[in-house]
Amino acid sequence: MAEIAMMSGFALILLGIFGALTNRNLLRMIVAFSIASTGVNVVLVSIGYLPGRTAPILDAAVPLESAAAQIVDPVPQALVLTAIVIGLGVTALMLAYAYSLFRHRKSLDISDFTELKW
Amino acid sequence: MSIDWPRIGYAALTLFIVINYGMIMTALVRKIGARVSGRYGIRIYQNYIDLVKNIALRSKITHGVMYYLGPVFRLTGGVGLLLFVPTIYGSAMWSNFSFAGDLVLALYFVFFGTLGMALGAAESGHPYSAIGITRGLSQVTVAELPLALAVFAISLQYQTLNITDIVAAQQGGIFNWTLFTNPVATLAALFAFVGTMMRSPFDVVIAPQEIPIGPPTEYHSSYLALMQTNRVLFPIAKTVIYMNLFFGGATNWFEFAIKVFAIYMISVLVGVVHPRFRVEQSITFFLKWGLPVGVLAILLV
Amino acid sequence: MKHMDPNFRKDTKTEFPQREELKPRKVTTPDGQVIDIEPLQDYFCQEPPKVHQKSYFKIVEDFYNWCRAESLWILAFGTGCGAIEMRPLMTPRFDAYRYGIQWRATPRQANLLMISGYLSVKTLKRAIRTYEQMQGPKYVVGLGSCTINGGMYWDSYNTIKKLEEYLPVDLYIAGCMPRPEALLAGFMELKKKIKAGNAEGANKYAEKFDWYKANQKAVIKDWDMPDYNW
Amino acid sequence: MVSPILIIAIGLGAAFLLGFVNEDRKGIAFALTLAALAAMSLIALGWTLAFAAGNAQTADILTAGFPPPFAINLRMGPAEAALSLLVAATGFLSAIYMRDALYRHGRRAMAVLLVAIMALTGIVMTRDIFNLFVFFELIVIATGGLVLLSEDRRALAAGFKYLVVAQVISIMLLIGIAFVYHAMGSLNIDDIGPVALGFSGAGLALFLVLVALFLELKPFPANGWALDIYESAHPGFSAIFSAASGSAALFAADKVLATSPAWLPLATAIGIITFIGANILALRQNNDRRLLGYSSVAQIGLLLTIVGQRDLLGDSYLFIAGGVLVAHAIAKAGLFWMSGLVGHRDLKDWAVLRANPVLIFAFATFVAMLVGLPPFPGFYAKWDLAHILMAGDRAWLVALILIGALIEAGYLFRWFGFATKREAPEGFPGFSVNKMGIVFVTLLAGWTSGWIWGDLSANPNVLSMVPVLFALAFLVLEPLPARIKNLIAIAGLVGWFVFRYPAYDPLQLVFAIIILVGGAVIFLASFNWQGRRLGFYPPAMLMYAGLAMLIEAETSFTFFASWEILTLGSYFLILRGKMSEPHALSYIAFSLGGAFAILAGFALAANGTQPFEMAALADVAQTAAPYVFILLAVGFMTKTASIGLHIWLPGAHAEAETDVSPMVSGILLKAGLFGLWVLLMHMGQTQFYGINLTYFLVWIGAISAFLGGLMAIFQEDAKRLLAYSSISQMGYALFSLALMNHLGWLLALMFVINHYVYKSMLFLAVGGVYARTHTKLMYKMGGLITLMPFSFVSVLIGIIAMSGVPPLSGFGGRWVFYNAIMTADMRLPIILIFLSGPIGFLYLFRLIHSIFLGQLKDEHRKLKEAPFWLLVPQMIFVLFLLAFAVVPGLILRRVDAYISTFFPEGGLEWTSGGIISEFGYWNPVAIMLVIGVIFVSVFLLLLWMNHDAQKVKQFNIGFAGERPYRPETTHFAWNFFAPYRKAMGFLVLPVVTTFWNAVTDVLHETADFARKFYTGNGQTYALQALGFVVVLFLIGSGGTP
Repeated sequence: MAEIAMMSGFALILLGIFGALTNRNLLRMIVAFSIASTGVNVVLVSIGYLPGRTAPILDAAVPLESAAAQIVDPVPQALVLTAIVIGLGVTALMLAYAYSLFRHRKSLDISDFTELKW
Repeated sequence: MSIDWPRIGYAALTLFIVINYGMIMTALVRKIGARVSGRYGIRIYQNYIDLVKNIALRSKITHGVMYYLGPVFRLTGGVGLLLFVPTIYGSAMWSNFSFAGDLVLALYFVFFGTLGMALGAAESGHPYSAIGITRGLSQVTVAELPLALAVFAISLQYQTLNITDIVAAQQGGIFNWTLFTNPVATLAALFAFVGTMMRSPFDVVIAPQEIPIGPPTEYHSSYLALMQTNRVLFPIAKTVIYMNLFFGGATNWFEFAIKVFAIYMISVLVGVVHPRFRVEQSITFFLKWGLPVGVLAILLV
Repeated sequence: MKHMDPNFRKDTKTEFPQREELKPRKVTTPDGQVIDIEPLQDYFCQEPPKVHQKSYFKIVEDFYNWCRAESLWILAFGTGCGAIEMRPLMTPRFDAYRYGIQWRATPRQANLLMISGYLSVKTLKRAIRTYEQMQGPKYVVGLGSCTINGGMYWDSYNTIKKLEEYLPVDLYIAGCMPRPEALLAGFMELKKKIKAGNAEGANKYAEKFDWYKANQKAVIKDWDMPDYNW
Repeated sequence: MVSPILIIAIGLGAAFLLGFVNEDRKGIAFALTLAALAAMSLIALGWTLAFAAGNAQTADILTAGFPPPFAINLRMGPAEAALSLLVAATGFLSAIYMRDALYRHGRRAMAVLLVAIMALTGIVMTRDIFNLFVFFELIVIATGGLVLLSEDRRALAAGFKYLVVAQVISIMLLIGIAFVYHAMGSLNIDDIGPVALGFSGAGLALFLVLVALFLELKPFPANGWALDIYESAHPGFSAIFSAASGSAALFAADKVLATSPAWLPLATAIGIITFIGANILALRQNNDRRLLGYSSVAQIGLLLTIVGQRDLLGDSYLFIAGGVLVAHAIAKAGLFWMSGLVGHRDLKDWAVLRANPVLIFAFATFVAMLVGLPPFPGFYAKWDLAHILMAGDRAWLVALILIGALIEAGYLFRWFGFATKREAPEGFPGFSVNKMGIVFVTLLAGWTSGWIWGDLSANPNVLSMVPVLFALAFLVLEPLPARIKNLIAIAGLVGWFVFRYPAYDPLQLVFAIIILVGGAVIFLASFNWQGRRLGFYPPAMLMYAGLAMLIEAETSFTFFASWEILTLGSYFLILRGKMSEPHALSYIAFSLGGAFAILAGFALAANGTQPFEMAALADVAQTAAPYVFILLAVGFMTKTASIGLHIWLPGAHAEAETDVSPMVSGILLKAGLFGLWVLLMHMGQTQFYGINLTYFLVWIGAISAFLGGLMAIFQEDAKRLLAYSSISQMGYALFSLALMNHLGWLLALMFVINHYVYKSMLFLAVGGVYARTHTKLMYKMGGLITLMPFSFVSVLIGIIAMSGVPPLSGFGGRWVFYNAIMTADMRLPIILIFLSGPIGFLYLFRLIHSIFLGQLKDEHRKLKEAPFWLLVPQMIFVLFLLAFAVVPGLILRRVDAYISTFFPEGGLEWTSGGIISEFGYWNPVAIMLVIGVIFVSVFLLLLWMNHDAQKVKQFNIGFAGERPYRPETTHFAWNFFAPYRKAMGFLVLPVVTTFWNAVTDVLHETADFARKFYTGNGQTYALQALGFVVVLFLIGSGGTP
C-alpha cells in the first residue's frame, strides 16, 4: 500500500516536472507544478505511513504510554500540511506573476520571456 | 697624488711615434693598393700634407656644441685606447697608462670615440650622417661579438684579464702565441678585426657616393684633421690590442712596427678582394660565421 | 662665331612664386601657442661670406699654399659631359693621386670644384650652393669651351655662357672636350697659381659678393635659397 | 543577552504589524520596517560582540519548550551571530537604500522585505532541516515579491523563471528531507549521523538534500535563473540576494555537510567548478549587474570549495570561510549598491563615479576585497587557506583556486579601469545622497572587517603596520595641495629611512637607499604638479610602504603582504596615466599571477608552519624545494619582467605619468630583484632532477637581456624604448644574480643602483621633453639640444653610464661582469649578454639622436627647457653618477664585504691604487684623470684652431647640391635601425604577446560560447538544474560502488 502510494507519488512528481518542462504555457506550467507538489506530498505521507498503525491522534483509543507503538509517524503529516501551505503560497505567487506577465507582455508563452540571457 | 712626469713624457712619445708610424703606414698601404692595381699611388707623405691643408683652411663652420666636441671625443678615444694598452712588452714606461685598467677597459673604451663621433655627427642634422651612424652602430654590435667571445676565451685560457700577463704568457717562442695555442679564438677575433677596420667588405658605413662618406659628411678643416689623426691612430691602437692578445705582443718598437703592419694587412688583404656587404648582410655574415667560431672558442677553452 | 644672345634670360615680367616650403607659415606649438616660422630666416644662416686674411707670416702662408696645392680635393660633382673625362684620372693610365689629387664626396671636405662642361641654369643653382658650402680657400676650374663662352650651347636658352660671371673661376681648361692629359696640365697650372698665392677666388667672391649675386639672380629666376649657402 | 529568537520574532511581528498600518501612512510603515531591521541587527550585533569578547556561550533556543528532535531548535553561536548580523545589517541598509521603491510599493513590500530578512536569519539559526526548507520557501516567495521592486520590466520574467527553478529545487529538497527523516528518524540536523558517501538509501536522501541546497547556491552551470535576477532586480535587493541570501544558503549547506564529512569532496568539486566556470563566463559580460551576478556565483563557489575543505581546515575553518564570506558580502553588497548610483548598465558607464573620488575609492576597496588583497579579510583567509591546503597535499586545489581568482581579478580590475579611464557621460545629475551614504557605510564596514580579520589572524595585522598607516593617512590628507602632500611624502620616506637605518644590513641598506632616499629624490619631480592631484599620493605611498616593508620582512607573511600592497599601490599609480588603462590591467594581471605563484610557493615551503621565517627557506624539504624555488622565482620574475612574463611592462611604464615612470621602473622593479635575491640567498643551490635551477635563471636572464634590448631598438616611442630597456637591464641583473658567485652578486647590486639612477634620470628627462612637446614619438622631435641643454646633459650622462663606456659608472659594472663570468660555470648564455651590451648602445643612441640631435621641427622652435622640478632630480642623478664613477667604493665596499659572508671567495681588494680582483684591476680615479686630461688637451687644441668657426643653422648642410625640404623630411629617425630589423627582426616577432593574447582569447571565446548556454528560457534553466542533478548523480554513483 505504502509502496503504491509512494510510486504514484513519484509518478505524479515526474509527470508534473515533465509537464512543467514541456508545456510552454505559463498556466500549464503552474498546473504541472501543482501536480508535482501533490506528488511530493503523497510521497511524504507515504514515508510516514506505517502499516497497521493508527492515526496519530492521542485520545482514548491511543493511550499516551503506548502511542509510540501504535500510531503512524505524525511528523510527515505535519510536514505535508506545511508543504501544502507553502505550495499554495508559491502557486499563488506564480499565478500572480503569470497574470502580470500576460498583462504587460500579452503572452503566456515562457519562451517569449528570454530578453534576459547570456 | 703625485704626477708621474716621466710616464707622461713616455706617453707623449708613444703617441708621437704611433701617429707618425700610422701616417706612413696607412700611406704605404694605400700605395701598395695602388701598385697592385698598376698605379703609382699617393706620395708616402701625402697624409701629412692633407692634414696641414685641412688645418690651414680659413673658413669653418660649426653646427653646435656636440658637433664641435665630436672630433674631440673621437681623438680622445683613439689616444686613450692607445695609452691604456701596454705598447711595448717588458717596459714599464712604454706600458703607459695601462695601470688604470685591464683588458676590459680597453674593450669598452673603444666605444668612447664612436659614441662621441656619432653624437657630433648627428648634431649636424645631416640625414646621411644619421644613416651612416645607423649602419656603423648596427654593424659594429655584431662585428665585435666574436672578439668579445675570443677575449673571453683567452682570458679563461690565461686566467687573467691583465694584458701584460697575457703577453707574458705568450713569450718564449712563436708557438707560445695565442695564434697557435688557441687558433680558434684567434680566428674569431680576426673576424671582428676585419669587421671593424672600416675596410671593404664592411665599409658600407662610409659609402662615399651613396651617403657621402656617412657620419663625417659635415666635418672639415681642423675637425677633419683631428679625425684624420685618429684615423691613423685608432686602427693601430686596436691592432695593438690584437697583437698583445693573439700575436705575442711586441718587445721593441721594431717588432711593434712589423707586427702591426702585418696584422693590419690582414684586413687590407681581405678588403681588396671582396665587394661590399650591405649592413644586414654583414650582420648575417657575422652571426653565421663569426659567432659559431667564437662559440667554439669559448667551448674549447 | 655669332655673338651671344644679349637678352639671355632678361625676361623680368614673369613672376616666380616663392616655394611653398619657404613661405612664412604659422604653426601651433604643442602648448597651443601660434608662432611664425620664416623658413629662410630660421633654417638658414644669413651671414654673408667673409674675406679671410692670409697668415701673418709669409713663410707660413707659403707653406700652407704649398700644402693646399699638393692636396687638391676635388668635389665629385659632374655638371656636364666633361665629367666623363675626370674618371680616367683615377685609372692607372693617368693616376692623378700621385699629384696629391683626390676625390671627395662632400663639399665640406673638398676644395676644388670642377665645372665639368656646360652648365644649365638649373645646375648652376646647385653649383653655386655647392661652391658656397665648400670651405675656403677653394678653387673653381672650368672645364671645356662651354664654361668659357657657352661653346656649342652658345645660343641655348638655358645654358649659361660665361662661368666667371657667376663663380670666381681660377682656371679654364679649353677644349671640347679636353683630354685627361689637358686636365692634368691644368691641375699643374692651378698648383702653380695656388703656390704663388694667386688663387684667392674665395676672397674675391666675398669681396664682389653683390656683383656675383646679381649675376646669379639675373639668370636664376626661381631663387629659393639664402644669399649665401653656408 | 537578548534571546536570538527575537530576531525572527521581531521580523515576523513587524511584518504582521505592517498590515495594520494605513496604506497611505508610508512614513510610519517605513519607520517600522527600519526599526525592526535595526532591532534585528542590534540583537545580532550584541551577540556578535559578546562572542567576540568571549562573554557568550553557544546557545540553543528551544522554540516549543521541547528538546530536539521533538521541536525545532535554533542555535546561536559565533558564526550564526556574525551571519545574522551580516544578513540583518544588509537588510537594514538595503531598506534605506530602497526607500523610494518601498514607498512606491507600500507596506506590503516592506513586509515582504522583513519576511525575507527574517527567513534568512532563520536559515542561519535553525537546526531543523524541515524548518530550513520552510525558510527557504519563504525566501523564494519573498524573492519573488521583492524582485518586483525593480523598475526594470524584465524583472517580471526573471522572477517567474526564478520561481520555476525554485519549484524544482523545492521538490527535490522536500523529497530529500522526507527520506532523510525516513532514514534518520529525526529532522534535527544534529541527528543526521555521518552518512557515508553513497547514492542509495540514506545516501540518496542526503544527496537530494545537499544537491537542492547546492542548487540554492546557484552552482555553475545551473544558475541562469539567478543571473537574470541579479541583472534585473533592484540593486538594493540584488545586494541582499547576493550578500545575505548567498551567505545564508551557504551556511545551510555547511550545516548539513558538517554532519557527513564524507560528502565534502562533492562540495569541493561543485564549488571549484562553479568558481572557475562563473569567473570565465564573467569575462565576456558587459552588463554591470549581471557581471556582479557571475562574480557572486563565483564567490559562493569559492566558499563552497572552502566548505568542502573543512575537514582539512580544522580550527581555521571559520576564520578562512568567514574571511572570504565577509569580504564577498561586504564588497558585493557595496558594488550592487553602487550600481544603483550608475545610470546605465554598461560597465563603461561606471565612469560616472569619477564625479566623486570617494566613490572611486570605494570601488577600489570593493574590488580589492573581492580579489583578496590586503588589508582585507579575504587576504588573510587566502593566505591561511593556501597554507593549509598545501600542507594537506592539495596543491591542485590551490592551483585551481588561484587560477579562478586570477580570472576574477582580471575582469574586476578591467572594470575598475573602465571606471577610471573611460569618458564620463555629460550632464550628470548627481548622486543620491541617501544611496551614497549607504555605500560609504559599506566602505567603512569593509575597512573595519579588514582590521578585524587582521586582528584575528595569527599573522601581523597589515593595518597596524606603520608604513601602511602612513600611506593610508594620505587618504585623509587628499584635500591638501599637492605640494604640501609632496613635502610630507618626502619627509615620510626620509624619516623612515633615518629611523630604520641602524637596523639594516648592507644589502637591505642599498635597497633602502634606493627605495626611500631614491623615492624621495624622484618625489622632487612631483613638485612640478600643482593643484590637489587627487589619487596620486595614497597609491604612491602605498607602494613605498609595501617596498619599505618588503626589504625588512622577516616572515613569509610580511613579505607577501608587503608584496601585495606594493602591487596594489603601483597598479593604481600606473593606472593614472592617460592611455594606461589596458597596460595597467595587464600589469595587475601579471602581478597578481606572480603574487599567487609566490603565495603558493610560500605555502608549499611553510608546510603548515606559521609564522614561516624567510631564512627557513633554506631548510625546505628536498622534495618540495625545487617546486618552491620555481614558484617563487616565477613570481619574482613577473615583477622583473623576465622574458615571457614581460609583456605588461612596456605599456605600463611607457604610459604612466612622468614622475610615475621612474618610480615604477627605477624603484618598483627592484622589488622583484630583491625577492630573487632573498630566494637565491636561501635556496641558491636547489636541484631539480639533478639540474641546478639557477642555470635556468641564468638563461632566462640572458635571453631577457638580449631580447629586451633588441625590442628596445625598434621602438619609436621614447618611453617604450626605456621600458624595454628595463626588461633588458633586469635580465642582466637576474643573470648576474643567478651566476651565484661573489662578483655576480656585486654586479647585480651595481645594476640595482645604476639602473635606478639612469633609468629614473632618463624617464624624467624624456618626461620633461614630453611635458614640452606633448609627444613621445621620437621621430616627431629632434634638434632639441639647444633648447633643452640640461635635459640633454642628463640623457648624455645616462647614456654613457648605461652603455658601460668609461669613465662613467657603467664601466665599473662591465668590469665586474667580466670578472664575474671568469668563474661562472656556464658559458653559452654569456654570448647573449655580450651581444646585448652593444645593443643597449644602439637604442640609447637612438634615444639621444632622435630627440636632441638632428633637425628641429617648426612647432618646437620656441620650446622652453623642461620644467624646473623635473630637472632637479636629474641633476642630482648626474652628480651622483659622476661621483659614483670616481669613488664606487663608497657604496660597494661594504656590500662587497657583506657578500663575502655568502661567498667568501672571489671578493675584490679595495686599495688606494684601484680595485683589484682575482683576474684584473681597475682604477676609476686614474681612468677619469687620464681621459679628462686627454679630452681637455684635444679640446683646447681644437679650440685654438677652430675658435672662429661660423655657427650655422640646421639647413646649412651639404645636401648634394640641393637644400633640405622641411625638417620633418630631413630628420632621419623613423625606423632608425632598419638594417637591424632586416637581419634580426625575426627574433622580435611578438611571439610572447601572441601567446598571452591567445590565452586570453581562448578564455574570452570560451566565455562567449559557453554563456550562450543561458538561453533566457525559464524551462531551459529548470532543465539545466535537473540535468545538473542527474549528471552529478551519474558521476557520483559511477564513482562509488
